[in-house]
Amino acid sequence: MFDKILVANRGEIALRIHRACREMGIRTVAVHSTADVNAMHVRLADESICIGPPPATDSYLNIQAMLTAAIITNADAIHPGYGFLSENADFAAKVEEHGFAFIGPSPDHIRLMGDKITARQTAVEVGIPVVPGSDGVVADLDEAKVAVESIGFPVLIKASAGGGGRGMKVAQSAKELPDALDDAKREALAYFGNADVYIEKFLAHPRHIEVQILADNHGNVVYLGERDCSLQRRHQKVLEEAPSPALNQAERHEIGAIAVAAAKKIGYRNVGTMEFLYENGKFYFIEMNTRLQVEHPVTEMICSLDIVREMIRIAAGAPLGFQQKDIRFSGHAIECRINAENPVTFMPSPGRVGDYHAPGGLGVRVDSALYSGYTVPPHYDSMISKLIVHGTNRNECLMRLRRALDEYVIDGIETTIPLHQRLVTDTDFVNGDYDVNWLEKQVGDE
Amino acid sequence: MFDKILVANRGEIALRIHRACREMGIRTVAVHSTADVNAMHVRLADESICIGPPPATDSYLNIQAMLTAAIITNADAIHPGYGFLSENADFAAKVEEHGFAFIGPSPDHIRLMGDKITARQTAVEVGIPVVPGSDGVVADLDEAKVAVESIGFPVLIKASAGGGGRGMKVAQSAKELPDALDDAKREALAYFGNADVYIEKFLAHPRHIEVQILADNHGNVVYLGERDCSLQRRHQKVLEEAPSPALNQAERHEIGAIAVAAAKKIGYRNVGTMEFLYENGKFYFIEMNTRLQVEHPVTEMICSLDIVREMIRIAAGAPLGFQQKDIRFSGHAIECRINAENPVTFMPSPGRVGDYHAPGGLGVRVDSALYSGYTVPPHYDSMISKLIVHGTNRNECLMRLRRALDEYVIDGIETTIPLHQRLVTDTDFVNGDYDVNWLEKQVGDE
Amino acid sequence: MADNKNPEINSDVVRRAAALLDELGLSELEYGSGGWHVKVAKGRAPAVTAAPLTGEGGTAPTESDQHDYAGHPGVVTAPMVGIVYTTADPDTPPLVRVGDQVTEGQPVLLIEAMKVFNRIKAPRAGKVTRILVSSGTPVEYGEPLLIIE
Amino acid sequence: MADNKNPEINSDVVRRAAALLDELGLSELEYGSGGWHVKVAKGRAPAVTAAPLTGEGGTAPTESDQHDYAGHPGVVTAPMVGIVYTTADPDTPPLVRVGDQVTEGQPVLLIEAMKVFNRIKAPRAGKVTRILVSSGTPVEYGEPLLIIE
Repeated sequence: MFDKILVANRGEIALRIHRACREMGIRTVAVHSTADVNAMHVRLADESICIGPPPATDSYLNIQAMLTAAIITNADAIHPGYGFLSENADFAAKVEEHGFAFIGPSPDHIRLMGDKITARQTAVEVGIPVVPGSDGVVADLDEAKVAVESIGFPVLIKASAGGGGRGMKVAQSAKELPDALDDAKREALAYFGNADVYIEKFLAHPRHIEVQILADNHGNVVYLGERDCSLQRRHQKVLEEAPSPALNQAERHEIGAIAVAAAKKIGYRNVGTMEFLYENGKFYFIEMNTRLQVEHPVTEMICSLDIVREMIRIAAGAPLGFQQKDIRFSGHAIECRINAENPVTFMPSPGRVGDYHAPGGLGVRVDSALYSGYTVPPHYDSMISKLIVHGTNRNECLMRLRRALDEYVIDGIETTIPLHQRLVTDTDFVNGDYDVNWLEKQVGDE
Repeated sequence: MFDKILVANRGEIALRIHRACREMGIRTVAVHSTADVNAMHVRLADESICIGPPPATDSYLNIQAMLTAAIITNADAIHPGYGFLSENADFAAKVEEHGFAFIGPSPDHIRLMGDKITARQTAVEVGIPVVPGSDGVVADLDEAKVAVESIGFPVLIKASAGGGGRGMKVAQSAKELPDALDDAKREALAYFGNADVYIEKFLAHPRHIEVQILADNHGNVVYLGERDCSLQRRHQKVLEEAPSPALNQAERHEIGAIAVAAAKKIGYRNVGTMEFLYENGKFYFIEMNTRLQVEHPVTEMICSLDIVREMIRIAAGAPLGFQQKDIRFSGHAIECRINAENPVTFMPSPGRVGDYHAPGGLGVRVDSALYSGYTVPPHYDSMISKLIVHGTNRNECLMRLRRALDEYVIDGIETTIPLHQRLVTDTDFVNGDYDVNWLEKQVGDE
Repeated sequence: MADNKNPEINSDVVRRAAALLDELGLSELEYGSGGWHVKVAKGRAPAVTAAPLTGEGGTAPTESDQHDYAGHPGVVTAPMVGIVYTTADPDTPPLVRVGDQVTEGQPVLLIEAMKVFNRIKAPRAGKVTRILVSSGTPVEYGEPLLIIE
Repeated sequence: MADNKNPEINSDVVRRAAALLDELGLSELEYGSGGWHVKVAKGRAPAVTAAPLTGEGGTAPTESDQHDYAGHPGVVTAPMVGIVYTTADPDTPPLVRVGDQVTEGQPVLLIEAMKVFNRIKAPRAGKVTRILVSSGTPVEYGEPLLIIE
């Protein structure tokens, strides 16, 4: 096992990793920019190194500084957290070249899944369902009809050269297909100077469902159930829950088995998350995240597992201590991402935290590097806390979440706690009746 | 279900009960003395009533004030918490006479178990093992030999009129019996003017093991495993864990089944705890607590149950939602009682809390009514926080507890956090090798 | 607990502190002993410290007048929680009215707790200048009832 | 409670604190002893309060001189994390010694990061009055290296 791990990150996730290390008897090295000299992850670490000025490009994204810090502190391994260098294949490769263990997937897997096109190709090859589409460009209505036969309505006709939602037309039925095709071609030509279009399955109300997998270096792979991350605003997840209120047991096992089989086929290792759109009982692969996710705690709560600990064990060469049949899902968990933002306008609100009081009691977990007197710097992501609540069922979890949100005091800055307080009493949300478009409608972004 | 519950207590347990109510959609009434006007349980409650001046006899023990508060706030039920009026049978009776539900056992059961002699008699009648002893006074060596035959060595010879440890002699074997008997009789005569002695089994190194039961009003009774509360100082529990490191599965089920059978025989209802001394694989009944225990969270953590919620459900007439076979014990939990006391001299340290920062993250629960700026009043018990940690096994739990204790900041007053920090690294404790006398030896009380 | 002399307000200390505030144009003054501690502030609204909690809590049934009269030198406070009555029984006139002169020991109100009616007696002779409660409403322990000056 | 008995307000202390507030244009001043503590505030700017965190944290390898010279007008700080060297290679004399006059742009130290040796150049002409690092030791970003006056 490692003696010392350098945590190549900041904020709550740096603290999260530090905690896992401390509980394994592993010493920690915190790195930080000059803006984070008083940060919790720095204060609690065994050693700390200032690696650069506030801009992330000069500090938390500075590969040379990160490696130098690992060298001069004699670390054995580096945990990248999420964001920053966590999905940088070159960084992972350099970490390994310099003789450190990289606590995450291999550089090759990071690279493979980092490119959307190769990721989709790989998914198709290893049997992961993707959004069905035409084989390239459809020249005319006849070709469109052939393509649609296997795809099924509704379909989306997209400009090959397109982007930003332009040149996209939906056809709900065969009747609408000719007009939609013509319109799409016309728009494609007008906007992009190229009338080529292709056809994809149109998902009007998909949910975002992701599957957490864990793979050791000895060929063992398990899935830890799914997370429902459909509550998003501008493609940022706002609240996540596990299990998904939309899946049944059979679907859960089906998609889990697919994810495990795929990971085995590509020889994947450590943690990974396969993200899917889910609509009408079908899954469509979007991408794979080759790192720890922000929302990993909801999985930990229902599986009674410490995912960061497992990452470290795997990186140290240990085999998984359990098989799929040992994974038991128990109860329901919800995570609220609490951002330093105005809860209505979403304007960032960095600054000094006055009174700070985290909720406590049964089933309540807070992952946050905040403390009273801490100054939230303006240089980084606005997420300042994760409130994770567990209950024996979804209703109990929701009731507990309400009372925990009501107890949470973060003074001095604006936070999105009021947004979450509204969400957890919203009828649609309480009924589990939401999709990836729901939240933006609610907050008036559309 | 109840609409409004009056919480007849203060401090962390009042907050604990408030949280359970809030999560069930039940409104809460806090009562408080003038010393507690700024207390957390008052701040968070839906309504609050000042019931008297700081001395508990005039406020938290004032039955008339408590009932009046319930009447004028229109509460449906009263939860007594622990301490104060929680084991006062007259209070429970008056609560019911006035048409409120008492969230706890019946007044008769409180009375039955409140008297040590009737409690022991009842235990014997319903098949609970008690400390074996002679049938009353042993007149001479022959009678002593007969008694010892069924009791087994070592034995304790005690003055019938005795107390305070005087007139007590231990005989380790038959060889020591005559001298010990003579010495005990001589001392009994000298100290108490009465040479009558009786004989009891001598427990040199017992552990304190207690069994949590839950009984509804429909004859259903389950046990929720045991707690090991052997770490005590002056008969005050300091740290509790579940399961006990000393019991095996067979012993656990044996004592659990005995407790359940006994509770059924006496028609017990709501929560109760049977306390035992445990030595060499045998259990000896001490007493039964007819109320919620301070250390109930360790049971909640390993059973994934909310005991306060169950108490409320039972008091409202609902049947238990599970049977014994549904209770699954998962992992290990430890609770540290954190007192406002000097960690070496145990002198109370009330006063104003400066910086306050509770530990967070996976598997960590804090039950505390503290906040930054709160003043711990000098009038009440010095316990100000309970840190409860859960892990998949005892070692993980211990490691997590260490890091959580290291994160916990309570400034401005002295606390027993340093005592717990010493305990969790002590070899004996880490090995689970301790009994009820161990802690006092460690802290130099003997 | 053994030593719990209900801490009396040392008005000398408060008066001197208040005088210093006025004299020096401060808005806040904190003082301590035992690892002594002093704090003065000015130019800000007096901070209510130590209230980091939200929630709907702390809403006593009749809190309204408490802050205004709790510190009044002539205040008579409730010695128990209960329902206050201004009349001895529903058909009789109030025991006292604003403007009445009362003698020490004269019953001025009743508080019912558990069906027992407790007479609240005037702690001193004087004139009733204010009655702060309505008949039939609940009162907390320590709640201001009336002012005798 | 320890401070229930506080009998005396030391008005001198308050006066002096108030005078300091005025003199320094502060809005708040806090002072303490016994685990000493000082707090000042100005305008609406919040005070930097005591760090509420324990733990062994924050022990950088070479933290010692940082506090003394970080604010010095003549300080040269490390532009990157790495190993600092005072000589160009092990057999040559130091690039500069205390007392040396240097010209702007003159190499004064080297910092090795990832096998690359980076020249640290004098940001201004002047006299080297202090060298704050030993050759071969690690330095953090922003750490004071030497003083040129």
